[in-house]
This record gives sequence, C-alpha cells and structure tokens, in this order.
Amino acid sequence: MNSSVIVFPGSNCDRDIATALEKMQFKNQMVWHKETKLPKSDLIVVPGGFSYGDYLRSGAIAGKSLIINEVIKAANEGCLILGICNGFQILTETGLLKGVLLRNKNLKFINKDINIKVINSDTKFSNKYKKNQILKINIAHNEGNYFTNSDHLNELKNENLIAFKYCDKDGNVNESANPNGSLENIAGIFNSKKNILGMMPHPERMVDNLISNTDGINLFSSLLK
Amino acid sequence: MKITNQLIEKHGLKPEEYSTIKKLLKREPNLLELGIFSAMWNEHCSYKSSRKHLKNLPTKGKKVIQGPGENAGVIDIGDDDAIIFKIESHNHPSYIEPYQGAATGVGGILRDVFTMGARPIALLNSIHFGSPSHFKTKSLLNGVVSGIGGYGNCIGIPTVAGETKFNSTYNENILVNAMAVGHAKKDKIFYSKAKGLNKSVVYVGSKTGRDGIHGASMASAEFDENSEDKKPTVQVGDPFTEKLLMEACLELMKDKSIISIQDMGAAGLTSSSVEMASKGELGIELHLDKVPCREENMTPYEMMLSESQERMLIILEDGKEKHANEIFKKWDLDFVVIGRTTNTNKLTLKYNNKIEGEIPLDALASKAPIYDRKWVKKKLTKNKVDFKKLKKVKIEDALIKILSSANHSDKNWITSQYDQMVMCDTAQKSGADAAIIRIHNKEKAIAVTVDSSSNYCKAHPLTGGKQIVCENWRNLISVGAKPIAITNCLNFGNPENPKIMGEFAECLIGIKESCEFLNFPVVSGNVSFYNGTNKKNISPTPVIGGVGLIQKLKKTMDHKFKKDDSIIIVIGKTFGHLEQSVFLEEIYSILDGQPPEINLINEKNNGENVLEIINKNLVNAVHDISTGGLLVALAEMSMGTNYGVKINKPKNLTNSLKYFFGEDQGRYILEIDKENFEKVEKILKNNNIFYENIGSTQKDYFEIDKEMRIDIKELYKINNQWYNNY
Amino acid sequence: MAKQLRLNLKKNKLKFSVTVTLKKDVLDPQGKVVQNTLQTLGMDNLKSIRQGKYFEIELDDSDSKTAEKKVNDMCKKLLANLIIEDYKVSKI
Amino acid sequence: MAKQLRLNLKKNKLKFSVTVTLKKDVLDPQGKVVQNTLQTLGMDNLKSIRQGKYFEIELDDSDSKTAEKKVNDMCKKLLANLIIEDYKVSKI
Ligand SMILES: Nc1ncnc2c1ncn2[C@@H]1O[C@H](COP(=O)(O)OP(=O)(O)O)[C@@H](O)[C@H]1O
Ligand SMILES: [Mg+2]
Repeated sequence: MNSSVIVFPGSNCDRDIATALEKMQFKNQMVWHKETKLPKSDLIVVPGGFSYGDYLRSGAIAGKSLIINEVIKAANEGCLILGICNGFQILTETGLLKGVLLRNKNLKFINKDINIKVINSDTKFSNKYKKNQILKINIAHNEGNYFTNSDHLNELKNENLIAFKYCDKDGNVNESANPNGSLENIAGIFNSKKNILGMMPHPERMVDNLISNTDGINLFSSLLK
Repeated sequence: MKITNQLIEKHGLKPEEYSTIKKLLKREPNLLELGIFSAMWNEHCSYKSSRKHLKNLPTKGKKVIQGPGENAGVIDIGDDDAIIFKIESHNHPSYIEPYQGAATGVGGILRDVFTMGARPIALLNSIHFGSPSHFKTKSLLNGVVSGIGGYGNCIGIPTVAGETKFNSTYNENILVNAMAVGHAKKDKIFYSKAKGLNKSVVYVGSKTGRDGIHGASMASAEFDENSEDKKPTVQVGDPFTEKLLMEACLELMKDKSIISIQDMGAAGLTSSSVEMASKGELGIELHLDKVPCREENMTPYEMMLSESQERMLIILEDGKEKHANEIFKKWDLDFVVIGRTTNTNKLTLKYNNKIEGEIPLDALASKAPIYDRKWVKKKLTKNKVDFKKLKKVKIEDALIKILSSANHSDKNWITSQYDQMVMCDTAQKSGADAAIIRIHNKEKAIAVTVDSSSNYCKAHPLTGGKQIVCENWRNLISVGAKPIAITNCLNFGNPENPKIMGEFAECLIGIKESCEFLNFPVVSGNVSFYNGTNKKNISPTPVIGGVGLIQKLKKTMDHKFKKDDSIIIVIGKTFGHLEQSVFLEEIYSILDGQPPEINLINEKNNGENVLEIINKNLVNAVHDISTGGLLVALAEMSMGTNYGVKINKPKNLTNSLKYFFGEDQGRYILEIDKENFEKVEKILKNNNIFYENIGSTQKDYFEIDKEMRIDIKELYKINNQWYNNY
Repeated sequence: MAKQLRLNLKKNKLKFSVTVTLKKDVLDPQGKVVQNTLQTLGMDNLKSIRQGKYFEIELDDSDSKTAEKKVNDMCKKLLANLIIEDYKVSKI
Repeated sequence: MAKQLRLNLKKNKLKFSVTVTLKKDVLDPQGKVVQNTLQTLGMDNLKSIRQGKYFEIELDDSDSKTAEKKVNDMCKKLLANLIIEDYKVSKI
C-alpha cells in the first residue's frame, strides 16, 4: 500500500506517522507542501503539528496551500485521507470535513492518555477494531473542541459518521470523560463517503509497547486490508 | 556623540572599565563601540565574576567530546552517537513577561543545541516561583508554564521533565531555567570557531528588530528623543520560525558547507560575530546595511545590540552560498551574506562602506575584565532543633500536610500542558525520577533530569552544592541509567556582595567535589547573577541537569509499585536528620539548622549497587529518597498504583518522625519480589552496602504498623488537589 | 508637479481595521473564561464579554473603494472562518 | 414613574469595544505569517498587516464615565499586557 504524508512548515508529527506507517509496511513518501503533484497513493495523511505555527486559526493557512488542492482532488476521487490532530483541523478548514475545532474548554494545551470508544468499526479505517472497543490513546492539542451545527450533527449520527468518542476507562461517554469540550464527546469523524477520517487523538503514538501501547496499530492494519 | 559619564553608567560599565576600554582602543570609543563593549563585557557574556571559580570544575572525562566553552556540551554515548545538551536561565525576562520570557528561554536553549548539529530530542525546565500567597505568583506560574509549553509544543520537541518549586525567596525574582538535549552523529558536530580568510559570513533566520536592546533601552533618551516604549525589552518568541530555522540548519549540515555556526543569543550579532572570529584568531568585517531589518531606519547601534530571536550566523565554505541560499529559501527564511572573515583580528563594522566602528577582538574577548571578587565563607550553624519543645504531630497528619503542599503536590497540572510524546521516543514521561528518551531507531536510551535545592544551599552552600549533584546522580540511577555528565545553571544574587559571592564560590566547590568523586563531569552551563533586588538576594539556587545512558532499553524502570506482597528495602542508612527538611519547613516553619551531610563514598557505592540490581532485573520499582524523606517517597511509590505498603515501625530509633521524615542522603527504596530477595541480599552483602528490610507492599492501603492506615486513593486525591484549587 | 502628484497618489496608504468575532450561537470558551476571571477580580456589573481577533491592514492603493473590496476578500478567503465567525471592516 | 426611571437607568447596558495590539517594534509572528499568506494568495498592494485581540464588553452600568473607567481597568489588569501591548477602548 502506498502512502503519502504531507509536510507543511510547522508540521511536527510527520516523522512520527511516517515511522508508524513504515513499521506497518506501508510504502511511504513525504510530500512537501509546495509541490503541485502527489505521488500515486492509496492513503494520504495530513499529520499533526503546528502548521504555520497555528497562527490565525489552527489549520487555516495550511488549508490554503498548493498541495491541498491535490489532496482535495484525490479525496473526491475516493482516495483514503487521514487527518490527525492538526491534520483534522486542516481538513475542516478545507471543507473536506464539516465542523470546526475550537479552543479546548479549559483554554489550555492538553497532553495526556485518554480513552476513546470505537463508534463505527465498519469502515476502511476501523474494520480491525470491534464496535465499542475502548482504546487508550494520547491526545496533544490546544484546539480539539469539536463543534458543528445541528443539521450536520444529525447527519453524523444518522449516517454513522462518528468514528470515535471520548469515554472513561469503562466506556462511559460522559461530561467528565470529555477532555476538551467536544460536542457529544466526538473525537473523530468521517465524511459522508467514509473515505476521509479526521481525529484528534494520535494513533501513530500508540504502535510501540516500549513507548506507550499498541492500541493504534489496528487503525493502520485496517487500512492494509 | 560625546561619551559622557552618564552614558557609560547607563551601559553598565564602571569608570575603571571605561578607562581600560580607552587604553585598549588607544582612543575614545564612539557610541556604537561603547555599546559593543557594554554587551561583551557584561556579566552575562564575559563571566567576569564567575570565570575564576568555574575554571575549577571537572570538565573532562572519557565520555566528554566537548566541555564548556561551546554553545553546548557534547558527550559520547557509544557507536557513532553523541548527545549535546545545555541549560540556560531566562529569569528576568520571565518576571517581566512570563509567557514570552519563558518561551524565548526555551527557544534560546534549543538554538544552542541545534547550532552544534544536534536534533533536539528533549526539553526540561526548572522553575522557581515566590510564595503561592504572593500576589504575582499565580499569574507568573500560569504564564511561565504556558510559555514553556507554547514554544516546545509548537516546535515539536517533547518537554519531559523538570522541577517546580515555590519559596518566598523568589517573590521578586522568579527563576526560569530551560534545558535542551539533542542527538547528533559524532562526526557531524559543528563548532563556532571560524577558520579561513575571506569566507562568507551569512545571516540567516528572522529579521532584526529593536527587541531587547540592552543598555540602550535605558539610555535611549540620550540618542533618541522618541520615547521609551519604542524599545521593547522583552522579545516575542516565534517558535514557528525557529522550527523552520532548525530544519533548514539541519538540512544544510548534511554536507560540508558550514565552517562554523553560532546562534545569535544574548547580545545578538555582536557576541556571535566576536565569538566566531576571536576563537578562530581572525578578524571579521560586517556590512550592516545588508542586515535584514524588521523596522525602518535601524541604526548600526541597534542592529549590533538587538536580541531579536530565531537568528543564526554562519561562516560558509567557498562556493556554497548558492546551495545554502536555496535551502533557506525553501524554508522561507532570510539568507544574506553580510560580511567576510579577515586577517585583521578586528571587528570592523561598515555601513554603506563607511567604517562605523572598529575594535580589536582581543579587547572584547580575551582582554575583557576578570574579577577575583571578595567572598566570605558561610559558617555551618551549630543550631539543633529541640524536639521536646515542638508541638506534637501525628505521622499521618504530617504526611498529608506535606503531600497537599504546593511543593509536593503532583505536577500533572503543569506536565499535561506540555507535549511529552511528540517524536514518539519518550519511554518515560514526567512524574518519574528521570525521563527516558530512546535514541530514534536504536535500542539505547538516555535518561534526563534536573535538580536543585535552595534550602540546603542557603543553609550551607558547600554541602548544598554537593547534594544537588548527588541527587541528580541518584535520579538517573533510579531509572536504570548510568550517569554520564551534567550541565549547570547557577542562579545567584549580587556577586558584588561578598556573602553572595561566597555562596557562589562554595556551592561550586561542593559541585566540584561531587562531580569529581562520582566521575560526573560538567560539560556546559550558565551563570545568572543579580537575581533579587538590591537589598534582598535570592537563596543560592544552582540547578543541575544530568544525562545518563541506558545501553539497552528493554523495559523502563520507574518508582511505582508493581505488585502485591513484595519486599521493600531501603538502601543507605537512616539517621533521621531533620534540620532543613521539608517536614520542619511545612509543619513547623522552621528553617534553621544544618543540611544533611553527604558521604560521597556511600553515595557512589549505593548508587552503583542499585544500578547493578536494576541491570540484573531483580527489582520491580526504585525510588531515591529526597525531600520529604522515607515516608513521602513511599507515598510517591504508591500513589496512582493499586499497591500501598505495610511498614514495620522502626525499632532502633527513638523518634519515628525522624525516621520517617529525615532527609539523610544517599538512600533508595527498592521493591523486590520475594524470590529475588536472596540474590539482591547477596549483592548488597558482598559489597558491604547497608540496607534495611522495612516491610512489604499490599493492596490498596498505605499503612505503618500500629500508627496509620489510609487508602492510597485517598492519598492520591490529596496529592492532586493543590494546583486545581489554586 | 503632475508627476509628483501621481507619486503621491500611488503612495497613498489606506488603513483598515478588521474585527473577526465568533457568531452568536457559537460557544466562546475564551470569552467565558476571561469573563469569569474578571468577575473574580472584582469587576462587578460586567454583563458579557466576547473575544475576537483584530487586524490592522495597510494597503498601497489609490482607490479606497477597491481597497475596501480587497480587504473584504481577505476576510472571506482567510481571515475569518465564515462557518463560525463574522467580520467587520472599517476604514481608519 | 420615578421608580421606573431609576430602574431603567440601572438596567442601562453600556457596550464597549476594546482592541489590544502589539506595540510598534514588537515582533508580530502571526501578522507576519498572515501577511505572507495573503501575498501568496495574490493580494497585491498589501503593505502590512498586524494582528491583535478584540473584545466586546457589556456592562450593566448607569454611568458611562465610570463604566469606561472600569473597562480601562480590565484592560490594565487582564486584557492587555502593557509590556508589549497597547489597548484602545471605544464606546459602541
Ligand atoms: N516544570 C516541570 N516540567 C516538567 N516536569 C516537571 C516539572 N516540575 C516537576 N516535574 C516532574 O515532576 C516529577 C516530580 O518532581 P520532583 O519532586 O522535583 O522530583 P525529584 O524529587 O525526583 O527530583 C518529576 O518527574 C519531574 O520531572
Ligand atoms: Mg527523585
């Protein structure tokens, strides 16, 4: 499987995701944002970090870069797109995913391991997980507070487009398990065709027991199927 | 412009120093030259008060590739890997503007490390605030923590360890020390020494603005009638640009384009150009009209003294300009050839080809003043605390009071604001005795930690100096790392005061003794004097940053209890030394007495044995005993796990408070499986190590026989309240 | 003289201010925290506070109409996220 | 009637806008990046852009003088960092 990781000035999880992809036997390429052509890829990853310093609004400026037009084109042709953290923010800024990521409700950067629940395990990104499976996974962001209008929220629910929700270690989805104030504890969503996944937690940080755990591996192995 | 006495004073120069300048120049300096002397001869750049004492520190060793004198220290960790690290203070700016002050402190120390060719892999910090009840403390804490996080998170380097302390001695002068650790290939280390004539001197990075022009800001009325607020003394950090600068430099470092490279830190363009040229025994000529400026009409004076962040000076090999330029253009950074190396041994500054200033380099560097300042020894107090006179306190109540205090509360509120995981090599995060960072794609790892102890250093600087090095060593040992070398940030008051100078001199003697004995050399550091106000200096606060090596990281060692019913032993003797302890400070507000003694022989033996036991896989958890003593350490091992302890009451000590809260040095707590106990015992006996079997772990409860019993969840709660309630 | 004038015209600097604020129905966590803080600092009678962004934009343009249009374009294209934010341009 | 009036007076809502901008000569990293982006997006003639903060503050106060003083206080205490920022209060 061929993957491409888009690198913006200020991306800083690009090496991490590349390491994880290579570990999972993807054939990966890094793509600099000024390039105008994407290599042939089955998966495009928009990585985490602080593209353009998160200045103005996180993801806003990367959303205007040259390469993004190619990503949009590829997305419309059905290519799989994964946006992690800042990548998720960028995807919402481009309109590939609906909604926005606002400041965390406590106005602080949050880095910790939290739990999420797999809501839809019937997608290219999540088929190796079980529905309602609880994962322990790292988050690290300033703006992860997902918000969208009620029409879109209904669409997310009715069409099973919510990928993950924040929960406690027993799987309860409630206010106290919500780290950042996200609407309905949403941690990740799909677009309506389910070829695009945006998520705040970092699966690439959970592929190595010595460093953390391996709860992120199945996301990558799902894609390989 | 005429150089008046007032102008000289405003540049922080003494009349005698000015006479020396005239002698060295054989004429009067002009304003630009005066500014340059003031920048190079100030304490921060010249180390004029400290150099004499720093010279005594042990800086060599088998593993030392580069000791003090370069941007950062370099050690050998085997194969072709080197670790490059340094700590630096940013105290004053952080007090004025905590967010930006702390942020630019992080930015500055990162540049010191990647200048030498290292990719930074970890950030640490040591932050000291005034009393929590002081009206400024809360906003300073908030600002500093978010500034440190803001910079490190954005640039994408994990902040993995640190220390946070509150003490009224810092009410008017907080401390913000930042440490950066990087990894490089041994044959790809870059130095600042210039070589070769007529080489291009290149300016890269951000544009120069009027930030932090020092001396000048105060004297500005003299040469610029346009008000004070034109010249901000606090710089604003731009981590995004720094990230680009770092990537661009590391990219350029891949081949052989760079002869020498130096970041523009304090005194910006002045110190970087002077250092490069004087180390290379060359001259340097700069064309200031070429300097990329952010503001209009900047004068040569302003350009030379600006402390704008995120800039570097590079001397390139012939013909590499185009290649280098392309790299910096790719990263959207300024790249301008602003000068050349010369054979004049002078710093020559031109603007539109007219000479604006010219100074022999040795006048700025090797002939800068060095002072042998008066200092007095601190007498070791004979005062003992009379326990009979103290109000009785229950062990449990004392423990709870300590665990819920500002200084001993869980630091989660802070550390969750730092990205600790980015780069995916953080094997052990904040919260442990030392953090562990794996070398990317390798089996080996390094351990890093920072420590200080201002109470001990205040009470007796020599003992305190020894102690901090030992504590740092212990923290590295506790996670299974072999300690290799340290960096130090020496935060002191006014060196012109013989008492303060004495604290400095004696702390350094202490540091030297420990470092020598433990074979734990100093490879880099920073001195920060003049902390405090005129009348009130801060307690002496040297901060030690240590690096250790774990040859093969198969699993990490930490201090959390792992199992039910394992044996708990204490290595090292417990005498019950309570003077200068947290117990006396927190419970009785007593600050009198001697700090605990350091026995370097025991320290070394105990540490080496603990390391052997860890390496032989015979132990589940290890924790050094530091402030708070045995009981606090045991509580730290229990909280957040499912296992507490059942401790036997001490038999041979009359006072159990002394036993449980005494801060005798050189001690470790080990959790050992019953089936491993014999093997451990054998090692310890063979090596004549004193140890005590004090009890065992048990589920859920923290218990001292017939004395106290409390649910560890309760302890955890108590330990996690302070920050959230503050 | 005419040349001089043209030069002046060309060099005409126009300055605009832009405020970008969250739409009414979007939660403003930042504003809320600032409000709470101010209230604990003893600012009584504070009814509400909302936070937004502010830009000062200078254009080298001779015509204020086209310049203003350009600034509006900048807002739509980049400065504001119209899903959640409103903006206002004024000449200063 | 008199009572009614007083009530109204008391309920008088006063609205202020506050802009907080970085002092001249202080680096504005955000503004710089935004400016570059707008320029690459083809916004010619853009001379400079600086970014700041904007607040809309409502007070329940009867007297506009004291209200304005309060807002100024807020700025000094919390909204602006006078070391690097300037602020401006206007009634709206
Ligand atoms: N400002 C900080 N930044 C990062 N980590 C911190 C900070 N302050 C404290 N810590 C972490 O909290 C833990 C406890 O600190 P401390 O009590 O000083 O440890 P020790 O006594 O072992 O030196 C350590 O793991 C330390 O790294
Ligand atoms: Mg420790």
